[in-house]
Amino acid sequence: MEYVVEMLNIRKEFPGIVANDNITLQLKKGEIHALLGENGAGKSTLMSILFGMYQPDRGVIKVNGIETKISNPNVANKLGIGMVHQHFKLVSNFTVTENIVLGAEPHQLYKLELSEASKKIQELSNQYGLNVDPYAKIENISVGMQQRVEILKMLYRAADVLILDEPTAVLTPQEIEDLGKILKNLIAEGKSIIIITHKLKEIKAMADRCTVIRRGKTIGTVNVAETSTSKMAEMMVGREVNFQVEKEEAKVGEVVLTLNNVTVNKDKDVIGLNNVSLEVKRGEILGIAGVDGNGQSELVQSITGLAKVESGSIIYEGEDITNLPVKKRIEKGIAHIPEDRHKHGLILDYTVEENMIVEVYDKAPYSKRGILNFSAMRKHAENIIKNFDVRSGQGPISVTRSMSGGNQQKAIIGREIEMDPTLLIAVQPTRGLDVGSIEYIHKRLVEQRDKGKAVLLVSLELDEILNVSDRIAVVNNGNLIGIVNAKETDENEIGLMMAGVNKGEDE
Amino acid sequence: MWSLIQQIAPYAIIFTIPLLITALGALFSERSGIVNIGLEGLMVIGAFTGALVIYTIQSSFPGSTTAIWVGIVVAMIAGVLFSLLHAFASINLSANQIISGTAINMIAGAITVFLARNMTGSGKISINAFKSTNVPYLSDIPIIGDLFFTRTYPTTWLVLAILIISTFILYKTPFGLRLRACGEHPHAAEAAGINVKRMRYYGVMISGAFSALGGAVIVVTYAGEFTGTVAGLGFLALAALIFGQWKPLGILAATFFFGFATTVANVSQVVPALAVIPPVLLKIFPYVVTLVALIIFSKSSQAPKAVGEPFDSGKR
Amino acid sequence: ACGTSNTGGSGEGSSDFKVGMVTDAGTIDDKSFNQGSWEGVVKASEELGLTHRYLKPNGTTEADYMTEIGNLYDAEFKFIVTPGFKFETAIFAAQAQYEDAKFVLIDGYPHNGDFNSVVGENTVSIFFAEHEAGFLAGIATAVELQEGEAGFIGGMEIPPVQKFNWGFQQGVAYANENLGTNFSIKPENVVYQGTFDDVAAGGQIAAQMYDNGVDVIFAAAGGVGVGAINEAIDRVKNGANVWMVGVDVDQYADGIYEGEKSVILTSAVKKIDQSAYDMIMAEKNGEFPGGETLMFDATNDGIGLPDENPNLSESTISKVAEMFELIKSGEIKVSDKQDGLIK
Amino acid sequence: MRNVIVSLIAVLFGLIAGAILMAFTGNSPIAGYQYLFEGGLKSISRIGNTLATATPLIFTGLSVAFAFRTGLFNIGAAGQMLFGGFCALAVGLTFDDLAKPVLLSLMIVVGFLGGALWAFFPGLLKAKFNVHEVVSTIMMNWIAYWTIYYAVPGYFKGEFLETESRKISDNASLRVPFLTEAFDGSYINLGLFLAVIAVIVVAFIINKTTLGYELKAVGYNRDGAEYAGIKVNKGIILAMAISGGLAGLGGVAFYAGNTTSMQIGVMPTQGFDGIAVALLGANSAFGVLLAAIFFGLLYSGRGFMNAMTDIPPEIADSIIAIIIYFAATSILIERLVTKVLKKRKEKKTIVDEKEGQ
Ligand SMILES: Nc1ncnc2c1ncn2[C@@H]1O[C@H](COP(=O)(O)OP(=O)(O)OP(=O)(O)O)[C@@H](O)[C@H]1O
Ligand SMILES: Nc1ncnc2c1ncn2[C@@H]1O[C@H](COP(=O)(O)OP(=O)(O)OP(=O)(O)O)[C@@H](O)[C@H]1O
Ligand SMILES: [Mg+2]
Ligand SMILES: [Mg+2]
Repeated sequence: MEYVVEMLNIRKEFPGIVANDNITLQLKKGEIHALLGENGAGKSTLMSILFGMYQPDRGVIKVNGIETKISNPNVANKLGIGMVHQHFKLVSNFTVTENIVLGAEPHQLYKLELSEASKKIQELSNQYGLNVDPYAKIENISVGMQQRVEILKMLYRAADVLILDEPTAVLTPQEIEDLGKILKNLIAEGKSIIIITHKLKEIKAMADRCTVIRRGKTIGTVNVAETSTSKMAEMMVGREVNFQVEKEEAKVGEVVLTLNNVTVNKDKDVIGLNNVSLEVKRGEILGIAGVDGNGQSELVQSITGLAKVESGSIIYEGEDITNLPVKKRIEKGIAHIPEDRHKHGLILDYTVEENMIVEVYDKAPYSKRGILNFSAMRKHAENIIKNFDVRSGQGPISVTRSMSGGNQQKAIIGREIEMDPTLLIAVQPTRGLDVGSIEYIHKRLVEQRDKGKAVLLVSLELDEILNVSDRIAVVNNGNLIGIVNAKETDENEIGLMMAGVNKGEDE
Repeated sequence: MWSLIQQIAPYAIIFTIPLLITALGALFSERSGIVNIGLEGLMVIGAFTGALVIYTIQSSFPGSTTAIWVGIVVAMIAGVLFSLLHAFASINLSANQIISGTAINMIAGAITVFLARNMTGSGKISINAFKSTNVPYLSDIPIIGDLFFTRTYPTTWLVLAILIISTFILYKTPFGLRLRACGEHPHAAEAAGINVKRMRYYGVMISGAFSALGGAVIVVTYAGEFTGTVAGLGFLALAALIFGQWKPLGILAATFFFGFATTVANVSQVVPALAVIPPVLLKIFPYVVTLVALIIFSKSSQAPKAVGEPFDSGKR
Repeated sequence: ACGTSNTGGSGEGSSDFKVGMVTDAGTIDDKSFNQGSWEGVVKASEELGLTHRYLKPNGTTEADYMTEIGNLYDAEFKFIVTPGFKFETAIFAAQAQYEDAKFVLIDGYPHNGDFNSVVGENTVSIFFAEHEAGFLAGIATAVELQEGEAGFIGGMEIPPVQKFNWGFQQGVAYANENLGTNFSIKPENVVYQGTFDDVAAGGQIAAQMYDNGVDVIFAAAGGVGVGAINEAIDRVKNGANVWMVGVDVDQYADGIYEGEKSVILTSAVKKIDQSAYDMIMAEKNGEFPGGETLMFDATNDGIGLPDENPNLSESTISKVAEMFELIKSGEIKVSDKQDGLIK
Repeated sequence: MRNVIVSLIAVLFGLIAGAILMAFTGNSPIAGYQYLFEGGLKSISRIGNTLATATPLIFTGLSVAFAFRTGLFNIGAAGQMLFGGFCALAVGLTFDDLAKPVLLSLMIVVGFLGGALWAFFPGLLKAKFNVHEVVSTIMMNWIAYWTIYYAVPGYFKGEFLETESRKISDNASLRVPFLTEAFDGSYINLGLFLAVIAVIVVAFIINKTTLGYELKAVGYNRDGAEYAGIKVNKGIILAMAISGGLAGLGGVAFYAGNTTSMQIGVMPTQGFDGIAVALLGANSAFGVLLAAIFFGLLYSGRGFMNAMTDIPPEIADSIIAIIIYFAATSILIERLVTKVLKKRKEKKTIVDEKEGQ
């Protein structure tokens, strides 16, 4: 049996956590090998070790049968190992060519020689059907193309072993399919691929074998064709998983929020949200589906007041709130679980109790005549911590920066729900969380719905949208493509709509 | 008015050059991702070292400029060494770069005067400066000749040459590409196999060398002596960097503007045509214009995206 | 020698005392009154084997000065020299507070902020006739160069600088009227730059003046003057025929451009070092003129031109000497007021 | 607690470096430091002068620290102090026949407003145009410098001097006989009380009020604050203005307390020292108070050290600079402290297996 890469008994510790504990992964030549595991299982860490960004505390790496020490990414490159990171590592104001050659620049006597490189990139792009313009600037190309640039980066360096860390998170189902084809092309050319994901369907569709890790330990390696998805899921989380969200029939009430032909700009003159109209009613969860960056942020920001509405109007409980400041909207009962918990959700240097009043600090009982009431703050925080199972070192006085992502998220959700809002906007509420937390949060959202609140759920995860929502609105390129009932649709239809194809219209 | 411009142009240029080279050094530092507010201190180090070396060895080279050139080179080395304090604090220790730079300024100011007193017996070190020259032939060209080629110092041409080379390095060499990548997206650079910390060290060290050159240029041209300060030019250079939008030619334009505006303000008292303008307006003119320019450019700021952020390779 | 030096010699008698000095704005190496005073202190102290030390205050406020005077006093430095009019109010307070200390106030008189002179019994107030020094420099300039244009660059607009300026103008005018010279000073070429340290501005202003046809510039401006001198040096190296007139001390050496040749035509000297020296000597001899206001002027050779003037011809030197005598005898009166002069 | 240790270690390192410099110049560090502290403390009037020297530093330190706490780097305390002081002085000279309490109150208010105004512009530029306050406050420093340079002789010229304003009357002075006498003729003045009040007020605002909560939130996380409905632009401008106002009060204390007139052509060094004070005080109001007094001690004691020894005067400046560098690189110190604390813990407990998160 010929292995191109073998990682044997790898251990990696970070302060306070064992990210990899005796993990073994063997990659055969010419296979697509999936690496499956929950959030925080240690997948990225393992791959970063293979790519030379971390050094293992223990264990052996063999490349083509020879034991090697990969002390930095350059060594990895020389060994023919390339990696596409979970978060793209592209310099946005450089061209495609500049990004690709970075670190291995062709030069003559100190002078950059990019024209040859551009030509070669063009050729590679054609060869593998990547369709990338070597002269374009990164900031002007789509996310999908950026990913192909990352792949080209590896090909340019003649990598034989390609590592892709969660490559599908930012793609539409169709783009994911295209990626699958590209990967098959690569295999055909003799490359070997490791792909990280926690989406079982994709593994089924793309991979030959799959190694599952849990809490830093190898659970096992299976042949994908012979293993069911539920078996893999069980290996991943260590128990049977219920993929279906339990919920009753929605009892839809009156309209809470109406958007009338709302247009929002992204940058100065680029339209982010184009002439969108929709309604959200009490007792329902309206899901917003779409690939990242297709107007979801603008939609949410227009409702919460963070973005200026260029035209159109927003009616909330019969009142025009189009130009109301953020604060007023919060006071009227619009709560918002933001997409980015570090940027928007928390003041990371504040403690839990301080964070829990960030929208109401100037209201009784948290302050009186401009002076904070610390005991009221404490009580409030303790309440949320209890109700939402927020775990942290020092309870209400823990600095939120020191908390794990899941617990930060639970604190935010607790804060927003405790405000007893009429409209709850949840943007990617489960991003980066493990299955347990996800189940919990979904339950909370449904609970809000059942209490007669209106819930607007924005997510990039199609499964989440399909499982949790009652109705689904799909956006593409700032346009509302259509609204469908969750029960009457399927992944295919939504996928097509996310790509901009409207229901009923034929391509 | 024209003859006035003609007359003051050489002096404006002389005044501009230290500012230019210092801002250019800061460009390398900031492009690599490190804010360097310690320019003032680095200039002082350069002025001090240059003056001290020249003062010590000048008598061994009568009638030649060798001593001055040696002084300039040693000053640049001293600038590099001193900038390592800032580099270490901000690159290895992830210290707040502005605070570290402020400390650099304070240390430089205190330590140089201390050393000057101890080593020469005086807080002032006087030397024989360069002699200015008219560039043969070129200075005879009408208009341009008077503006740019009369009363020039060799350091002026040196700095302009460095400007051209720097532009080339920044935009046309692998080094420049890497340096800029470190200031824009250090994690991308790291993933491409670039040693980000080392590149940032280079950036800060180049800044140290250039600032020190700036300080030494002051000594070997118009000042002729080290007095313990460079009178806020380091801060002006920082402003010029931003005013010039982190681009070599932008910096050239910005520093030249400063040089010209300051010179006009300085000589206004002697020029009847200008004496009618309240002097306070002339004096605050460069600063007010900078503020206005900062407002205008704020919308399209070209600041390196990662400048000022400590780089932590673990951070995702 | 790092400013402070301890010559705790032997054989000091009962009149042994420690000499302290507090510097004004600027440093001890300012080539002006700080340095001049200190040189006098050092010279006298070394001759007499006295301990001497200077202190640099944190700022230039009366409180800052008083603090350092107190420090000197507490450290047993009971003979204290303070150069600069800014010490006036501080000495007013100090002379009362430290009755057993002696104070020498150069360029000013003690007062309580109301400009009513109160020179205590333990204080000597010293003035210089800067206007007379300026006058002599003006004469020397005009007579040596015969015809041309002169300019003046001052630092800040403070009394000693103003008096240099006014005296210089009177000297030039006197030479034009009585000695057959043809020298002019245009109003725009008389400026106070506003600082004592902006070297760049000094050079730029000097350049502008030279370009406007000025042949010689009298600079009483500290670092600004250094810039002007550098500009002159550079011009002379490039073949121009321009001059500078130095101030306070003999600045000939500062203007050297080649070998022994200097752009400094002459300097308007006030013998600050002499005054400090004299006072220390007087104290040693038990003749300290406490309570007096001394004027260092032509009559006591307290001002003048340098002893050596390589750039002045014999005839100029003798002409200046003649004028010097006339001032001494009171025949020529140099005014220390603006009275119709430029600035 | 951690902060206090870090500051103390920074001070210690600075003093050690100073000792090395003293030894390097052939002097006894012990004698040096002995005289340094004697110079600041050995008599009641010296203590008074130490406090008087510290007074403007308390204000500028508070100014910088307040800005820091709200995410801003105010390097313009010098200009704000200058302008605030000028405004107060202008009032003091113009209305000097008002009753002392009225006049002083008026001067304090005007001084605060003047400083606030000078910082308002950088705040506005930051909020509206994202112009970095470091550059804009430096520009404002020079604008203040030259404005004062021409305004003082233009409007408040002294009787005989072009370079200084007239002296304020006793009516407009913060010096009061009971203090001067209590401290044996020192320069201590009401400014110190004002400073202590400012420390308390600032500490209260920052820690106990919704305003402080709001401004800190803006400082820590502009986007997060905006998301929560806090008016970010208003916050930035207000924080900057308060910071400037504090520096302006420093101007009042300095020009109407420590001095009695205003000299032109001087950029007050207290502005930049304020940065050092704030750093050493770990940006807490009471920390600033202590740090300012420590700096006041260094400044007022070093003259005596110089009078008593041959130690060069620049050493005091060097010590301060080195302290700042160590404060700036406090991470190093912090790591050291953490390591020491950890080691001690490890010794005590026999492996209390680390309980996760
Ligand atoms: N540099 C680091 N320092 C400390 N802990 C780290 C570091 N990098 C990762 N970890 C921790 O190690 C564990 C494994 O992280 P890793 O990123 O490998 O997980 P993952 O399986 O890729 O998760 P995800 O699906 O969220 O990408 C996590 O608990 C993570 O928080
Ligand atoms: N880059 C990092 N540097 C230092 N510590 C980290 C880093 N990333 C994560 N950690 C720490 O590792 C621990 C685990 O973090 P991780 O992000 O895996 O939590 P999580 O799995 O998202 O949380 P939860 O289990 O609540 O869902 C936390 O204590 C976190 O603070
Ligand atoms: Mg996680
Ligand atoms: Mg990962």
